[in-house]
Amino acid sequence: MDTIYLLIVLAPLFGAIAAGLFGRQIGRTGAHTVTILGVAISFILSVVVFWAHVFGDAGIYNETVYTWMVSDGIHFEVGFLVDNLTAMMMLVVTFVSLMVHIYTIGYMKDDPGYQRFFAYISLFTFSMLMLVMANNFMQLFFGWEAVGLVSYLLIGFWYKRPTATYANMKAFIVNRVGDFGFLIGIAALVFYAGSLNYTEVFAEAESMRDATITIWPGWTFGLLDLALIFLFIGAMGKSAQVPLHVWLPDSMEGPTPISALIHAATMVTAGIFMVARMSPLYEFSVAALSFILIIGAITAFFMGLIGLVQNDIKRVVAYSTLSQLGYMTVALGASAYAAGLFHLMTHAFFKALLFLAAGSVIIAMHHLQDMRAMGGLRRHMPVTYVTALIGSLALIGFPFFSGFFSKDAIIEAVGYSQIPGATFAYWLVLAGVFVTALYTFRMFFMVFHGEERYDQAHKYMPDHGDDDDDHHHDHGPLQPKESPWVVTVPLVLLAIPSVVAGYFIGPMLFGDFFAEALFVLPEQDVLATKGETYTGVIAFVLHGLMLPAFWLAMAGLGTAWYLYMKRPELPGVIAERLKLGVRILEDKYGFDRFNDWFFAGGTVRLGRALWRYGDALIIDGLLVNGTARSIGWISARIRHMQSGFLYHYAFVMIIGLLVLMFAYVI
Amino acid sequence: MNFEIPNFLPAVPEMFVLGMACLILVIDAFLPDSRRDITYGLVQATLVAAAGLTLWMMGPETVLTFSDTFVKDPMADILKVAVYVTSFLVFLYARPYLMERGIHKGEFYILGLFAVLGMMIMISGHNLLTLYLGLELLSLSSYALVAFWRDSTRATEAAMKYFVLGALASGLLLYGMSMIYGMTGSLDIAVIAAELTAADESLNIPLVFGLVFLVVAIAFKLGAVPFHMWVPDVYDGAPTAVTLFIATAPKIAAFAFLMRLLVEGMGPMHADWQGMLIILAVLSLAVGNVIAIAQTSIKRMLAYSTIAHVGFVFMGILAGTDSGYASAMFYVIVYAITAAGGFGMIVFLSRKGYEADQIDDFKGLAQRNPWFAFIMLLLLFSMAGVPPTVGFYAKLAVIQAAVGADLVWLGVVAVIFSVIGAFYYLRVVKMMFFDAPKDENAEPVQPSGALATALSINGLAVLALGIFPGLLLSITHYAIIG
Amino acid sequence: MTFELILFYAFGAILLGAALAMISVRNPVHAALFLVVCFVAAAAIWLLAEAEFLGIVLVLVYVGAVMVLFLFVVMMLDINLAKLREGFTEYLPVGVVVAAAMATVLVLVITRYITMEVPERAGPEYANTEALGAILYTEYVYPFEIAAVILLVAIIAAISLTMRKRPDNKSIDPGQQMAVSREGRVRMVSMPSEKKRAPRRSAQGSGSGASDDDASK
Amino acid sequence: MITLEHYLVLAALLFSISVAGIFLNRKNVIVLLMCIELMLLAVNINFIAFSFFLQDLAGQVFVFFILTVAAAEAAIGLAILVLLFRNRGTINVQDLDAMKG
Repeated sequence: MDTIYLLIVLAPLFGAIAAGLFGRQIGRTGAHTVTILGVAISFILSVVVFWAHVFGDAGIYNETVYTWMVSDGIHFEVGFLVDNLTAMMMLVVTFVSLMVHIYTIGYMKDDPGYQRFFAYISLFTFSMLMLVMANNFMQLFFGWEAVGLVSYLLIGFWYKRPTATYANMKAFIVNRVGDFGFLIGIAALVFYAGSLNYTEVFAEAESMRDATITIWPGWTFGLLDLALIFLFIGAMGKSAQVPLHVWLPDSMEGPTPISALIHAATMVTAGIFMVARMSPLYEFSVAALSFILIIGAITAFFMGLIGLVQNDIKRVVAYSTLSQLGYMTVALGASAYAAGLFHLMTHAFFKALLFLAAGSVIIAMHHLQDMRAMGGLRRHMPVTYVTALIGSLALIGFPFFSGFFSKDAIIEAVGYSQIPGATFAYWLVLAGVFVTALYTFRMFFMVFHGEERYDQAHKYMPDHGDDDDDHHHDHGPLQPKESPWVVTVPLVLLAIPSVVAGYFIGPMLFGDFFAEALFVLPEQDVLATKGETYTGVIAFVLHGLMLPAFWLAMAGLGTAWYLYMKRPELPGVIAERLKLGVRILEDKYGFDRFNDWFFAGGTVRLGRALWRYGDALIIDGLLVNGTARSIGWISARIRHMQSGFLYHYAFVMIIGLLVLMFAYVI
Repeated sequence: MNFEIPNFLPAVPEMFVLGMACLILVIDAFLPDSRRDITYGLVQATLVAAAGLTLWMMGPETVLTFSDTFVKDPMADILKVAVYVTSFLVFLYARPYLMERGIHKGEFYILGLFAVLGMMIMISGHNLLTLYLGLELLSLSSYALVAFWRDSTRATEAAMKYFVLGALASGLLLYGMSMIYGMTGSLDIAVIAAELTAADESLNIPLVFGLVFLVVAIAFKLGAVPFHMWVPDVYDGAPTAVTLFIATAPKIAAFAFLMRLLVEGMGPMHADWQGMLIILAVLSLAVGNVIAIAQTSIKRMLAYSTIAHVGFVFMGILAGTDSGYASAMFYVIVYAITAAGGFGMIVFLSRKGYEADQIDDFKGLAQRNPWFAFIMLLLLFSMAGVPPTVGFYAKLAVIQAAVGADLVWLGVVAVIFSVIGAFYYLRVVKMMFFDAPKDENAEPVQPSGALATALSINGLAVLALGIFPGLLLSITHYAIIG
Repeated sequence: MTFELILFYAFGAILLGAALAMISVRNPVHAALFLVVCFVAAAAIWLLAEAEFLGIVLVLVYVGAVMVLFLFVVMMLDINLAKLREGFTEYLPVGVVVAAAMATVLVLVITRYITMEVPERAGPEYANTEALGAILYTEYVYPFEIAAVILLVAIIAAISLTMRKRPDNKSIDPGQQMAVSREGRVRMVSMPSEKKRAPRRSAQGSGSGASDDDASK
Repeated sequence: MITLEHYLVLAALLFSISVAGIFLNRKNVIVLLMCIELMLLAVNINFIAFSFFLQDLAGQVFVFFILTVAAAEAAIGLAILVLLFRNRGTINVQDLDAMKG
């Protein structure tokens, strides 16, 4: 198996090197051929590996490939740990990556940085595979940093746009905060366990539970609690959890294939994967789990609300991603790791699908992203329409679509959980279901249904001022048409797992699929509780129909339909409605207004307020930009202490001497 | 009176460097200005040969000679080699700078070589007296070097500031040494350590009293806050070729000085100097990183970044463990190599009558010469501690050492300030890659000769050491633990 | 109070008084002379501590050579004494407080914690110079050599920093002449040609502009 | 009877005066150089006193070398001073502020 694993990892790397360094020599066709070939090899072999592990009898593979150095008895190694968890992640990563590679041929066809782009996404695939296949913390960290690096490169891909470079810097800085937390967490674990290897560190888990660490005389913390919370801070940065989420919406400045690959399907799930991988440690720290649960629940609900007020199609999907990542995090916090991973997988498919569908719409609209200028696209883009519908239904958790299974499992798991904060989280994730349905179908209806509003396109055209898409401005009235096959084929291919992936719920959640990879203490095993009543997919769906989550989703869908289809904010439609039946309106008016005010208006207003005050002002403005600005301000002030005068310098030295003297001698 | 002729063998590298320095001095006096390359070649050859000698004589045992005023141990050998290597790089980078400004004189190399000798004496000092004399030899050469561009007003002013403050620091050092001498009755490092272990409680306060002066003087030489004020002004005012020199190799020597004086000599008082170093480390990290943000001159920015790096070096030392010392040594060597590359880059970009010492001058470097923009990127990443460059390992190692000494909060402080610090390094990266050149018609930078090759090697070494840090890590471990 | 102590107090008072005077007088020549007084008084105090050789060296080398160097430099530099007469600034009180605090701390530590028995005075047969000489060239031969190097560096530094060719010497430097490049001498100035109004003047203008520029360099 | 404290207190006062001279003097760089000489003198008193009370010649040897170094230091300091005067026409400490911030 060694060769296969190495090949899976190295094939995309080879593609990246070929396209990156020799891009000019091999040309555009050469670049996409070689990278797609590399990723395709990876994907096929991942299928083989998945088959061997899941259906065959391949045991857990945990070997060191290369020892880098040994220092203080700590081995720095490159090695692979392949079990069912890894196999699943490999499959998801290579599959989505392959789809994105193909799709990029169409999306980026006019871009001058074509070869560079392929090199980056192949490099990303390589890094992500290294991350998920790692059997030690060092490799995990390197994969972690490498995917981050490629992500910055790609966010700033159109570096002539000032917004892109700004988003790029922001992503970098926010992730640095997370990464340092991550590093401290690793350092604490390695310091205690004396090893970087997962299995060796996990073996110490129980003894670590009682170890304490003194940060400052008098402040003593459980070593494990602290280390794991720091590790999770790393995950918060990468998986965009509140308050380290601010970079993700801005990262939509990057090209859409990247949004699909990195900022929806794979990289942002690295945090989820990491926590799941560390489940043998997290299980022993209720504090860390509770922290995760609460952060996840806050992200899941409040980020969804913000999605309601966005008009940029990619931003809606981005906030939806944040919210869904929150769901996964909640699952981890409730010890339902398998449910989180299951949602990770289904989400990877349907969110990549939605992103690529959004990209397809953007291509059709000539790189216009504002939904207010869309509408009625279903007539022009049937394939995109159908696939987007599948994606949306999966996202809101419509029965028999993949999202239904994973989301239901999470919500029920939280309901069973006894971790502090579980009740709070339960209500938030439940309310989130309604919000999810509302914003998803608001987007869906605004884009694909209703009146065609392309004549207003110029109003919403972003003023890029870069030469990349100058040529789009020359067109006359927009005539959207279906995208070429390289775009639609990945859509169709992604739509298939978006529907069927849910049927693996039996083995993945309640079977022994993850039995070897995950570790759950019996008293915290909420999925086992749920599993006692599990008899089959159909029964699960039927049971789900009785639960509030389903009805909330339907309510959201209905509200969206009502508000954006039945009663869109266009005067003509309102007038027509008035003509249809004054009596019906009068009967329902009070309810309507309440509905409008409370469900749509209220939530929308709350969402907008959250976005403006919570997100834009406090987190973005004060915490991220504000910190930078105030440090700059402090810096500009205290540099004047360096007055240039010799006697001031001598004076400061003597003051320093006296201070030390008073502190230590007298 | 019985006295035996001392064993000269361990000091052969010193004697060789001294002999060559005197020889080159005489040769240089008879050379016309156009033949200064001979001086340059001889000095570089001396450094290479001294490195050869030191490596050839390297051994695991500790040898004392000259009535125990001189010590040769693995740490001394390795630090000396590090000094030769960085000085070699420095002279190589400095030459084109000096030639373009018409100040390509022999004194630069000769004073530089004497400074190298001073550093070697500091590294091998085993007596307060030899440590002091080595330090003075280095300092006096440095003062002269800073003032060496006689027509530069800024350089002269910088030299004056450096001189007065340096002399003040020397005075404080001597005052501390006199107290230590008075309390222990000896100038010998080993005897002092033994006396301190045996000393009773009543001597504690006068000893700490002396220790404070020593710590202040060391902090001055390394440039730790609040004894750092000379650093930015001198780095800024000195000709870049000289900045290159005083910013790199002397830090290695100052580290050795600290090790000999505090760790070997005052080792039994670890608890006392640990606290002082913690204060200095935190202040250095804070002030260095924060003020660097407001700088517009890259020389000043690198000066403040040096101050912050000193904070990290202190973190490794104050841990008080062998691995802590090894990590600090690793850090200081890495710093010297990286800083040589960073200042070398300024030399590389400047031309006659044009000093590329503003951060703006780096704008659009990626368009003018992508390869050297990449090299600068590696160097800046190493300073910021971004993996996989070696700077990351250096930071990781010292933080690990601090955490190992139960100073978790200090590790957290260091991490926070290095996040802040990452900002100003990245600003330069951003300017290089995303901004248009300041001067629209800026020509592409033409790489030329040895400087370009050496800079490339220097930059790639930072990356290579980061990918294979095992070699340097094991060398530093060998130096400390044996 | 023994005679020794009286001597000590007397010279100590002279020493401190001269030191204070040195830092407070405005004329650098006076300051240098006060420093000479300090050295002489210190030499006397060293004699009291049986450091005869060093006391003599201090007078001979310091007063005889170093201070003369100082005075020489003061005289050589044509310093505007009037400007230097302004003296201390308004920061004086803070400075004095800090200096006093420092002195207090030092004195407190010394008087409280440091004490040693007074040793027997050496007899007349003791030769300080001989004893120093015996160890200087044996035990301390290595520092002795380093000190020699330090003096050499001082010589090199002083010469290289201050030695210059006479400024009134109008001799030329062929090396610099050879190094002249076209860019250093001629600058092409692109100007609007102004053909219609005054064709002759514009031609002159651009020509003289370039040569003016050259001359100013 | 002159005790150790006598010498040390004298040296301490001298040291403080010289340090005060360095940061109080704002006009004349040459006085700064003299203050440095004074500071070394104070240290030398310390060493000589300890040397006498410990009956150990090492202290005096140290003083010997400090004197040597101080002479070298004075030479270099004065050379820089001359250079400074030539370049700027002033040796006023307050004028030395081309670099700051």
